[in-house]
Amino acid sequence: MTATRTEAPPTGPTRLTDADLDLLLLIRHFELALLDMFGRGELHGTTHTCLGQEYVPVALRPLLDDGDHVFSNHRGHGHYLARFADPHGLLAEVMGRQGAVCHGVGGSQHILRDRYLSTGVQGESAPVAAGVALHLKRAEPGRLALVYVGDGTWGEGAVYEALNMAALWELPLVLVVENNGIAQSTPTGVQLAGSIGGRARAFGVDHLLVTSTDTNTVRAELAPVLRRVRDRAAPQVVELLTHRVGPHSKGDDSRRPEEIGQARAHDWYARYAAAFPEQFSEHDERQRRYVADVVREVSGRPASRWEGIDRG
Amino acid sequence: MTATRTEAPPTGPTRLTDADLDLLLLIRHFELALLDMFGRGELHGTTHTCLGQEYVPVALRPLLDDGDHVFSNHRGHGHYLARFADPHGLLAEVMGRQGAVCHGVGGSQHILRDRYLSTGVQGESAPVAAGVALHLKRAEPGRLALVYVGDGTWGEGAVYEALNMAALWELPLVLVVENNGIAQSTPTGVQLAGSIGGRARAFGVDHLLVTSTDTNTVRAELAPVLRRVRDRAAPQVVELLTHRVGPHSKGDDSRRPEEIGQARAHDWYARYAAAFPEQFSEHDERQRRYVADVVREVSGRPASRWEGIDRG
Amino acid sequence: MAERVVENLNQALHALMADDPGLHLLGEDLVDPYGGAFKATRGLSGRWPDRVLSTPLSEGGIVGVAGGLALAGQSAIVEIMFSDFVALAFDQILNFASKSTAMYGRPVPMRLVVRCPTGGNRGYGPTHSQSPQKHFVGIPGLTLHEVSPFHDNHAVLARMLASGRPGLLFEDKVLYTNRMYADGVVDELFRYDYLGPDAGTARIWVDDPEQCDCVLVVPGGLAGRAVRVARELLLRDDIVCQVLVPSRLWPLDVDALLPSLARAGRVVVAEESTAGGTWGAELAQAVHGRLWGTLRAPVRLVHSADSVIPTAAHLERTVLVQDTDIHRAVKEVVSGD
Amino acid sequence: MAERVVENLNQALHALMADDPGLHLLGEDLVDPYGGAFKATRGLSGRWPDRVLSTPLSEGGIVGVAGGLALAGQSAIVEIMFSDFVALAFDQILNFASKSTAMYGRPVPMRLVVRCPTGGNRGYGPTHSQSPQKHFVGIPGLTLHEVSPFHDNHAVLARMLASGRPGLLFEDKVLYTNRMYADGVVDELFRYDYLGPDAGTARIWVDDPEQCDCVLVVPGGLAGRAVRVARELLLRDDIVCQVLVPSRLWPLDVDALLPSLARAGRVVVAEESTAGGTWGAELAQAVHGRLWGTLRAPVRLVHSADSVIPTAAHLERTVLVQDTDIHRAVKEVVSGD
Ligand SMILES: Cc1ncc(C[n+]2csc(CCOP(=O)(O)OP(=O)(O)O)c2C)c(N)n1
Ligand SMILES: Cc1ncc(C[n+]2csc(CCOP(=O)(O)OP(=O)(O)O)c2C)c(N)n1
Ligand SMILES: [Mg+2]
Ligand SMILES: [Mg+2]
Repeated sequence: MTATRTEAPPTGPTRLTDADLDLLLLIRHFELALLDMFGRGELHGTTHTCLGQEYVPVALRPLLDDGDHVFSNHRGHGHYLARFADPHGLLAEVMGRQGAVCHGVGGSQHILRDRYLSTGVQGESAPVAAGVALHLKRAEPGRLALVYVGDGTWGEGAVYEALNMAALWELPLVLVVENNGIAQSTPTGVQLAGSIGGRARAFGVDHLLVTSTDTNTVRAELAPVLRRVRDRAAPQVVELLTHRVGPHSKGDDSRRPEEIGQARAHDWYARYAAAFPEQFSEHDERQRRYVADVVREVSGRPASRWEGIDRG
Repeated sequence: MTATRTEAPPTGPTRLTDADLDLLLLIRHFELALLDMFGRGELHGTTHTCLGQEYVPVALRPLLDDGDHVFSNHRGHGHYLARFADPHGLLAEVMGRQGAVCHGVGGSQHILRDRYLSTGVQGESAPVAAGVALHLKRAEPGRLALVYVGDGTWGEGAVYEALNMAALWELPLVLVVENNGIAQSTPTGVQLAGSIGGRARAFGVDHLLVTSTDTNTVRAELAPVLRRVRDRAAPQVVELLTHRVGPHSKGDDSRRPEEIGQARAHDWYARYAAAFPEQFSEHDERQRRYVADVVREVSGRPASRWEGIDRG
Repeated sequence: MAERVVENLNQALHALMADDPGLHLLGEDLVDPYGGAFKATRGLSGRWPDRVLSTPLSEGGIVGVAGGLALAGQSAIVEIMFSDFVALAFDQILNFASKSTAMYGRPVPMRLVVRCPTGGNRGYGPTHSQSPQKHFVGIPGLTLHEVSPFHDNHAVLARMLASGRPGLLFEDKVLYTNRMYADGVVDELFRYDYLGPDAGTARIWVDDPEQCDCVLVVPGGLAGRAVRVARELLLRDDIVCQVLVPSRLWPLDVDALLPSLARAGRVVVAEESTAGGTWGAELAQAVHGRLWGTLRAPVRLVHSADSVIPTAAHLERTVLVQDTDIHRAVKEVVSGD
Repeated sequence: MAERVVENLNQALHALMADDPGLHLLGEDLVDPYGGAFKATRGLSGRWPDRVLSTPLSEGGIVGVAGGLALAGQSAIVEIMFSDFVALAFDQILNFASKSTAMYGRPVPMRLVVRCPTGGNRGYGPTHSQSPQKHFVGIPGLTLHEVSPFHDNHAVLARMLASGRPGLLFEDKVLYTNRMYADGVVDELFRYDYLGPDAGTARIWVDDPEQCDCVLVVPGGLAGRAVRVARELLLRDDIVCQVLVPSRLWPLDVDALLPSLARAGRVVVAEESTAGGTWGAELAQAVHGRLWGTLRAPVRLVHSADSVIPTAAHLERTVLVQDTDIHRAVKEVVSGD
């Protein structure tokens, strides 16, 4: 009745390019820095970090071009950084400082930049992305709309309304499901009946399950699938079994220690460090320092301004 | 990409009990009388007749008991008559005359009587029925909640939210899908991607496809399925391939003549008449006259009253 | 005789589709030969099959798709078959389409109109007869308009789309089969002209537009009824009542109304919505604030009862606002001082 | 010191669950050890695992399930994690739960409460900070309440359920961590008591409950802020301001408020909602109609700007209603005549 998770021990990581490793580590240290700042009371509001899931947008990065639309969700810092490599703009947004991508109005989970959009209501973006894909199919064939959703978000009816229309109208829509086995505090098994794969296929939509957390492997599995979406203009669901290493937002992790340990055991970070210690430690140190610089620099900026514009 | 319909020529009907035949014909003549009255401008508002689909609730009738909850929809006259054999109360409701089941407030598509409820917003009843099933499972094990939905209603996200919860919580919920190949004017193939069977199974919900329009056969196929729902307390989807012989509501049939002919070819009415002419003509005449009496009697009643009650 | 309102609307959609290759129409059962439940979209899918789409039953999803088209720089008009079902799209309207115009820190144009066949008096029953305008008043970024027999739908829709703000267009279902008014003439007694920018508010008057005993403000769906009442008031009660019909319900253009209201000093606002949190209450609040000391009586609201809307005609009448209710309210306000 | 508001709410839920074996709680992440996003449901699932259900993310569906439980004669309380998402349940609330109480021609009790953590000032951003009360005003059959530090949540919830009408309970998210008031004492200056049936409206006053320069009416979420402003007005401006906090926002119990309002002749209504179609406008309309000629000034409304609610604290402040806005409004109304 409930979704099963493949919990085979992860296979060893492959060696990443320096650029990929840098991007992974940039995201990691960015998220750690945020939690750190929250812990010290330097941040206001809330945030959802993607610790453990960084490799998903990094694997996708070279498979997308600027003409593709990306729809992100609450857990979107990695999605943003993989697209724009702009930790200053994002941190400024989270902190409400000058240079913020959205002037501090949107904050962590409401970001619009070029063809990248995130918003905070789960599932709402799926039909919106279908609408964008409808336009792309006609006006810019070969381009696609990609939506990141979590496993929990498959509870929302909007997802099925979107899948149905995307399948009927053969839209170039990709749903990237970051199935981290949990929604806030609720394990997937008690909030999702059947399976995501079955749900996609029930609408005539192809589904690919990706269990690796190795950036190279994931990318290699995704590449032909995205190419097919572009060629055929048909929707696709890609489900990645991934692991949320951190809390849902800040400090609200009510999982048992074993469960958190399970997630940690799948974390690419420690495993990559063990497999490629030299490359890792050099880049890790570099990104840690880079992020520390970003934090220092952005923290020194004045408050963002939001003026003279149409406020509603 | 689109749902396929089995359009094999219907197999010959089997002989029905007089009681079943009477009920079928009661519904048939009731619906014909309504269209007739609308045609003569004697009815106000709108109505959706179940011409061609009468056998679905008739087949289900002895499989349900008064403790089961039934949720009907816009096309609900057959559902109501199969449960209560009360054409007077229903016609009075449609006409707004005294003795109306709901005092003329609800009209054709908003009816509540004992454990029978219909309402006019497609899909909305699915989660409601799941809630009722949650109660039944605990308080009255062995009883079930049954929801009639059309194929088009599978466009609504609410259906999936309900399916998911029903499967997770193992609720005695039966979705009876009257798949008549059309939603108002839109063929199923252009509004429903994949298949209803696939959608049910994707949520871990069993699905039964019934293609016969013979009341005995349909009942025999449904009986073990409903028994299983009662025994196991698990949801079930039953999909009946059926045929809308009349217009969507009144006079709004924009199908091509061949399409209407197709639907007619599957109509149990003419086929039963041909197979069992004597039994048929006797009962047909009797029900026709009965309904004519009902129309005459109810038309003579004064307007319904709705007073002294909490109006909202 | 002038065309019917639904024909005017249909022609407006034809003209907009012809002019804007980026405009899409979405909704249930829109395509020919059905042409929509109220036939407003007749003939469109034949001309533009790619841009006129019959959708599945998915009100929330359709408005979401339209929001996506708007986000991608296109324009979209959605038909919700009965405005009661726009409840299913409340999230997409409130939290996506309207929010997106501003929540990213800079203006984002969203050219999106949701058409909502509205109101009762057709015996469709409690879930097919509502007037949900009031539930959408005060959503930042959203505009509300209502079809009226005085306002050309092409101009209204073109302006709504050009504004770059998502909007709802309420369309009284009984009004569809009424005639548009033309050439400034209502009948042998009443004339009309327009007030405010974009001729946004129609003003219907007898003899002298600057003189009346009372002003009756109504949304488009009540325009015909208001004119009928004004005529009766004149002929039966010798009361001169001016009628104002703003095309845009929200944001309110109170400035356009104030001179008339101030001159009359007596104001009635009538609408079909059931009681509570009505559009009229919002309008009254603006008027009370601006014309305190000038008004001779508080703004009087007329609306349907606080009740579900029954199906049977004789019961529906007891709930929905009637001409006699409006008539009585005007008489009371006029004779009250 | 009195308990925190969220503790009072949590205790209320414990007591209601203990008393009514037919009561169910449904919502996302309700069960322990998480106990809900705002911890209002802590400790409940341990005691009643069968009746406290963490649900999938399905706001519409959950309210539908709760409607089904209510229809079957049970009671249900739903938690919507952020009230912004109640938009997804608009159809179930408007067209099922509320309609069912009356549209079948006879009263059908629906014991259903939807709890909605509401409001801003926590930096959660445009889709997690709204005050959607106004969108639900005037739905026949539905009642609206708001949590206040003066109203015991057990009494409020018990009454809502017993009424047999579905209701929404709005819960200001900042208020959760504030203290309840107790024993009729606010501080060394202010006292409180109750007006109307069921002690529905809290009245906060200084010196003499029958004497004041102005009455400030607020929903529960603003109660603490209103008291703070009243204190400042007294100490800094020598203005005596009485505060009224009705627990039920809709239907309005205007009768309970009228004597106070009539005595003062000056009324300010403050709420956090953004501009337009506000609860205050509805209240003002009722007051203008009833106290025309008695009021010394039109009812003054204070609310947030007509804007999305930004995330960053320094921007959020520019949009959301501030103590200074309320303060200024009272001063203006008092000095205006
Ligand atoms: C419509 C809606 N309901 C509830 C929430 C609150 N919420 C934010 S994230 C979340 C859990 C989402 O789970 P999942 O989709 O698995 O994503 P994950 O957090 O695991 O990345 C919830 C309940 C929301 N943002 N939107
Ligand atoms: C939410 C909602 N959207 C639209 C409608 C209008 N409507 C009534 S019946 C119908 C078609 C339903 O098709 P289907 O579910 O296949 O049932 P059928 O009419 O074929 O029996 C539509 C669009 C509605 N009643 N509710
Ligand atoms: Mg998850
Ligand atoms: Mg159908």
